Amino acid sequence: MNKASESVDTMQEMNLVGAVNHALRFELARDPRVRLMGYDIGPIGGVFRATEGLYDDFGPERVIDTPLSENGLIGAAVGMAIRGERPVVEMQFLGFLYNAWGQFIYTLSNLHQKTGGLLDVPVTIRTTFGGGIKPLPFHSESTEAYLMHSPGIRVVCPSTPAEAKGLLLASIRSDDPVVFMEHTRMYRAFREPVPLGDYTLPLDRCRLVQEGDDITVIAWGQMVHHAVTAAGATDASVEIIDLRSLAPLDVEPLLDSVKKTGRCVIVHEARRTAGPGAEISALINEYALEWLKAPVKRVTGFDIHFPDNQTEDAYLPGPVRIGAALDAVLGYQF
Amino acid sequence: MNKASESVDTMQEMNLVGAVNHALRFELARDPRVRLMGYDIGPIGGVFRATEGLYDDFGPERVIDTPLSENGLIGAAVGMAIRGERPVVEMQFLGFLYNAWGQFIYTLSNLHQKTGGLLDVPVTIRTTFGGGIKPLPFHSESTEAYLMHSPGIRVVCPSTPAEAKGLLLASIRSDDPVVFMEHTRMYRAFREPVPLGDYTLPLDRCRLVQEGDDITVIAWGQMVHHAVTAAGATDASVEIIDLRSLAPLDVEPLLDSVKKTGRCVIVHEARRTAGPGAEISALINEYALEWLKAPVKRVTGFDIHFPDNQTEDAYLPGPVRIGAALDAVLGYQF
Amino acid sequence: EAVGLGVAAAMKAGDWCFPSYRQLSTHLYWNVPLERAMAGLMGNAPEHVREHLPVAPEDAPEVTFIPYAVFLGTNVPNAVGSALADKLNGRRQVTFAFVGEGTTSEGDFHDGLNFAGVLETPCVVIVQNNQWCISVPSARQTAAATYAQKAIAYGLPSERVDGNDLFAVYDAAKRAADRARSGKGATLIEAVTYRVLDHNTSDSSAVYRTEDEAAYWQTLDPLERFERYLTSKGVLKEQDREAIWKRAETELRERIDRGRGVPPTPPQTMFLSHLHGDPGWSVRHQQAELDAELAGANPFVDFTGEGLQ
Amino acid sequence: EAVGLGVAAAMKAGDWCFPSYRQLSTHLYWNVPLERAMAGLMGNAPEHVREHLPVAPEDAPEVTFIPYAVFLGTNVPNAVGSALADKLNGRRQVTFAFVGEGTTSEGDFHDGLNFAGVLETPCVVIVQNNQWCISVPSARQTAAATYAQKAIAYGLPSERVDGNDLFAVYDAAKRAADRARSGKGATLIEAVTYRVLDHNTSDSSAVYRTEDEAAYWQTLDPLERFERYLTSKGVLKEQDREAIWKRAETELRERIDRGRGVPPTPPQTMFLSHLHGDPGWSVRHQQAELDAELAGANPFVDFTGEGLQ
Ligand SMILES: Cc1ncc(C[n+]2csc(CCOP(=O)(O)OP(=O)(O)O)c2C)c(N)n1
Ligand SMILES: Cc1ncc(C[n+]2csc(CCOP(=O)(O)OP(=O)(O)O)c2C)c(N)n1
Ligand SMILES: [Mg+2]
Ligand SMILES: [Mg+2]
Repeated sequence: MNKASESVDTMQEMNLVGAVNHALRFELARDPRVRLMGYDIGPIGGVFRATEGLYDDFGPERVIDTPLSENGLIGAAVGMAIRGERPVVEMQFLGFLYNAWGQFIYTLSNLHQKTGGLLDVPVTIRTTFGGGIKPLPFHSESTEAYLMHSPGIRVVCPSTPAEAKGLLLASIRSDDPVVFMEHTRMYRAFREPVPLGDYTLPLDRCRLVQEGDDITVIAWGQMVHHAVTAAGATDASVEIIDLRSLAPLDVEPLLDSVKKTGRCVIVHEARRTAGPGAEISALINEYALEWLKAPVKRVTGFDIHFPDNQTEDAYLPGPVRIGAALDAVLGYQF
Repeated sequence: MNKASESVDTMQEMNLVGAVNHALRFELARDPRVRLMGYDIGPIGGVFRATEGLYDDFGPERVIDTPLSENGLIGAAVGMAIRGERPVVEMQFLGFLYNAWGQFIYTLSNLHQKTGGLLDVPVTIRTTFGGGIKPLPFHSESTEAYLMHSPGIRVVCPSTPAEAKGLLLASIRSDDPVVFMEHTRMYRAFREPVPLGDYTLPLDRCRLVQEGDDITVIAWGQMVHHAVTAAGATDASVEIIDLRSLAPLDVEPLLDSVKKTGRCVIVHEARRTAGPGAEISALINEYALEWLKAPVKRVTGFDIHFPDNQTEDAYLPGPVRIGAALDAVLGYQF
Repeated sequence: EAVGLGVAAAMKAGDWCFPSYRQLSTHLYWNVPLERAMAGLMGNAPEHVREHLPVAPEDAPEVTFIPYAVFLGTNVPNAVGSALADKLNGRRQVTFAFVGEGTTSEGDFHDGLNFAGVLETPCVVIVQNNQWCISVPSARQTAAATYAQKAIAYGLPSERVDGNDLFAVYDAAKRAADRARSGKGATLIEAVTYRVLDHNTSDSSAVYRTEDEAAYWQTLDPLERFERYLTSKGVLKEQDREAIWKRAETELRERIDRGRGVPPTPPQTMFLSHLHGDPGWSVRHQQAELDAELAGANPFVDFTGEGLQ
Repeated sequence: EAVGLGVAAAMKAGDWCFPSYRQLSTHLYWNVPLERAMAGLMGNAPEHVREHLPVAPEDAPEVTFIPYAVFLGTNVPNAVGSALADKLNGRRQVTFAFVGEGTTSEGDFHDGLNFAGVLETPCVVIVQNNQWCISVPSARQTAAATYAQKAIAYGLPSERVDGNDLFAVYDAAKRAADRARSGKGATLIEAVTYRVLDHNTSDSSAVYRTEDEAAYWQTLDPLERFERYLTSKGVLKEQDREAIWKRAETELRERIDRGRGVPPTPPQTMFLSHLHGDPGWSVRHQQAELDAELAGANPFVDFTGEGLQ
């Protein structure tokens, strides 16, 4: 982190996908063990162009196009990682990871425990998630709950370009397997100054987006921005926390915030039942019940497979739905 | 259900694996569309002998041994189901389902929604789960939370031989994909009278195990029995509910019970974080907060891959740990 | 697309097809209503499309097409299961599955063909080798010289044909279908062709391949070849040619317009086709939340579980 | 087990091995401490085993063995990745992976070999074809006449050898290892043998196979064959034979006893090897719960998140 402070000064405006591309380039140049693996990440630079230019500049031994098998991709990356490499896998869409669930659970998340810490599996899986761009089915998944229930891995989700740089560098350098979630809708949503230097952020800390006294909103990715919009539309004082680390959960700041405000709304695109919000709600109720002035509400997608494009807008939480939850919870009296 | 009542009278003592075998035989004889599929289910009758004798009596076209691929198994079963068959797949261990997660999510749980209800996928997946018999790693998984977060499927778990008969018949006859969870430790744990006739139970209803006024315990499978033991050791009046249907959740009776007792403990073998208990706790807090006299506690396995045999006993919840939770929650005062 | 068309001609009423997304011609050959596909592409829910674009029973396609596998390869084990169902019931029907050459790298392809070999299922799996998997060339997909030879791993027969030669494709597909129908099991067919266009709008093939390559394959355009053949044989006269094209175009435009004409899918449709019967408390509750939201009410005011009053 | 031994003899210091559970001989050949395996089989955690059965650096095996893949087939893609790491770093090391013939049906086998073909990785994959996958016979596993021919699907060379002939196995493994070491890529070896015993204690092979079958294969016992050979060549004298057997037995018993001698693993060990650094609030909390429970205190009395006082 010292390194970071040094060079934070020199900034450049980037969008999310630009920051990811810049961060990958930074690590490829810094550490020869870093190798990108995936399909369509080579000459074409990925279907979202996140790896654009990297194949040309670092060559086929650092940016490796593989055959079309998600399970083979994770399995090979694990094999490389336990031999000292630092593979960064592009999983084109989170929904494709299901094909690799075997390697994901059996080896990626397990070899470290299974060998009693003898083998490290420092693989970073970059994957896109989330709705909004209206592509095909299973290209808008937000199934991070599957990941949160799986031990031995870290799961992080940046909500801004600068965060993406800091978290991706930290993910690649982590000795743990890390799933790095990039929201497709946010790739080109907005730009902000991104530190050009060696800038890392802690992988297991949430971020206070805005302070408030009346109610706490917990969100990540795209939903953080909708929460800010919704908060702007109420005259209540809303505290917004960007979870940022989905695994492990940074529980203490969440509990402290709810103990302060006494009210909480959790927002995510994922399906509700057994979704990410369930765990957060359960923790709050287990450890901050005495402070609660109202039930915790979950603003989420519904318990169905991500729907057809025409009904998608009604499925996804937005500022309006979040605002309604804020009103309901703020208006509640025992 | 009428059919059932007719023939409930004629009973026979069976253990859980015996009841499963009997139920499979019953359906094979009743409906020619029912076909068992899996590896080692033929002549040897399954590694736990759940299909013993069925290959000999119904032949290789009704009891089909397949090559060793979980994904191929589910994929082929789905193909048969949409063509009018009623495949009953034996997934040797729940932990092996990870290899089939692709077919499970992409086709088994999705084809009905994807075709707007045109295609039915009436596949029943029988699988073993749970700890206690101390086999190899990934042979003691309780990862039902992955299933609960997946739409388009039913998940049921019997805790007694008679329930197994009633629920398995209903599962096979359901037009939905059903995951039927059989606890390895309970296969031969005890016997009870099982109706020999056409006996079915509703797939989406929980079961009141014992009534009580002071606290509600929610559990399933093996944990139901530990809960009963723990309840017997306290002088409090404990209400115990066997969840039985993990998806969809039978929420109303859970809320009603907690509104009555004001206190609740959820017990499962699964890991805690983003586990089954999180959803139940979140629902209770969302819809019964006013009635709560104490925080809801979760008695669960820990957030690691199922551990080595020698530390397994300390990992799994048992009567002692459940008893401690009862004491803690009963003793809590605002 | 000669591949889809040649195989279509080898199908019989009662057969089933598990396509990828490259067999439009197969669908058209068997009168799968294009307007429905169009309405689906516009993001409408299938229930909604069926309601607004009814198909009279007598117009229903005689070959059943299931929706193409967005998750590549999953259709292969499904097709094998479908064929197994036919076999076990003594039906002389055949199931066809299409995959791209890139999709042969997925585990599903391996699972499906191995099951097909062991269970001797009446199905035909067609690998449409168009040399590219988005930006990944065939040489990067497998070290095998051909995709046809992958059948050897499963003890299955296979053929490799010119995918731009309609007759070659038909002959191979016919032979394979006959084998399947006569109880001799599955066949793998590799149809060699080329993806002349970009994979999709976000693709830009100029980055990873030469124009000459595409240009060369243009000269092998199956459509022109078929036309030239029909003309040489005198089957197709110049004036008819014009007429046919016109008819095709007008019908195409007509159907596309009918598809476009479908009104937007109502949001609540998303809850229609999940579990049979009661979808369960939580989904019922979420449905009520959406209804409230759409009615301008607050969907989060139920704090007792007794529903939204 | 001639297969494991023959391949072991083809390995070199610095190589890596991703075994199945049938290569005890391979482990012994490279001095993998049997006592540790024994302690592991008794359900001890690996950290605990290492602590109680230390191995001096100079005694560390020169070939690295990773724990066998309980989830069959996952070791193949892992081995290919391991080999790719060697290749990309210009190391002349070889990675070996063992699978049973049943495991070739898993998608992992397909993924691994296809990647090996395309990426030309220095590895050797050995299919130990013992004809049975628990109760499922080889004929039910694949319609392919041999497992060696599955290599054709991946453009890889392969060999099929008598798995009960130590020298045949060694020769094939040596050739494959040399190919890999000289940068010529991967090889698939099918070693044909037989599982004479039951698969495990819950198995009862009498139900699904004939005794003659097992009896026939008994006559091909690789150990006897090797002994006969050594004796005929005069390398092995009767009295030495006795001595060797005695030595082996005593050492075996010794090591097994040492493994048995390891005290039970303390419960808290289960929390040791997960995330590096802080395991996170929830795991820390659960650890405290277990500590409390083991200390006879109530682990559930924290209602504020401030920990168990
Ligand atoms: C399981 C899965 N992985 C990846 C994708 C993304 N994807 C969509 S089309 C495509 C290219 C497929 O190439 P090929 O199989 O050769 O078929 P083609 O488009 O060339 O006909 C890819 C990789 C997907 N849809 N599903
Ligand atoms: C993914 C997975 N599926 C199933 C099993 C259960 N299982 C353990 S050993 C075995 C038999 C494997 O047979 P084969 O591959 O021929 O190896 P062999 O035991 O004959 O050497 C099976 C099915 C497993 N361990 N992992
Ligand atoms: Mg292609
Ligand atoms: Mg075997």
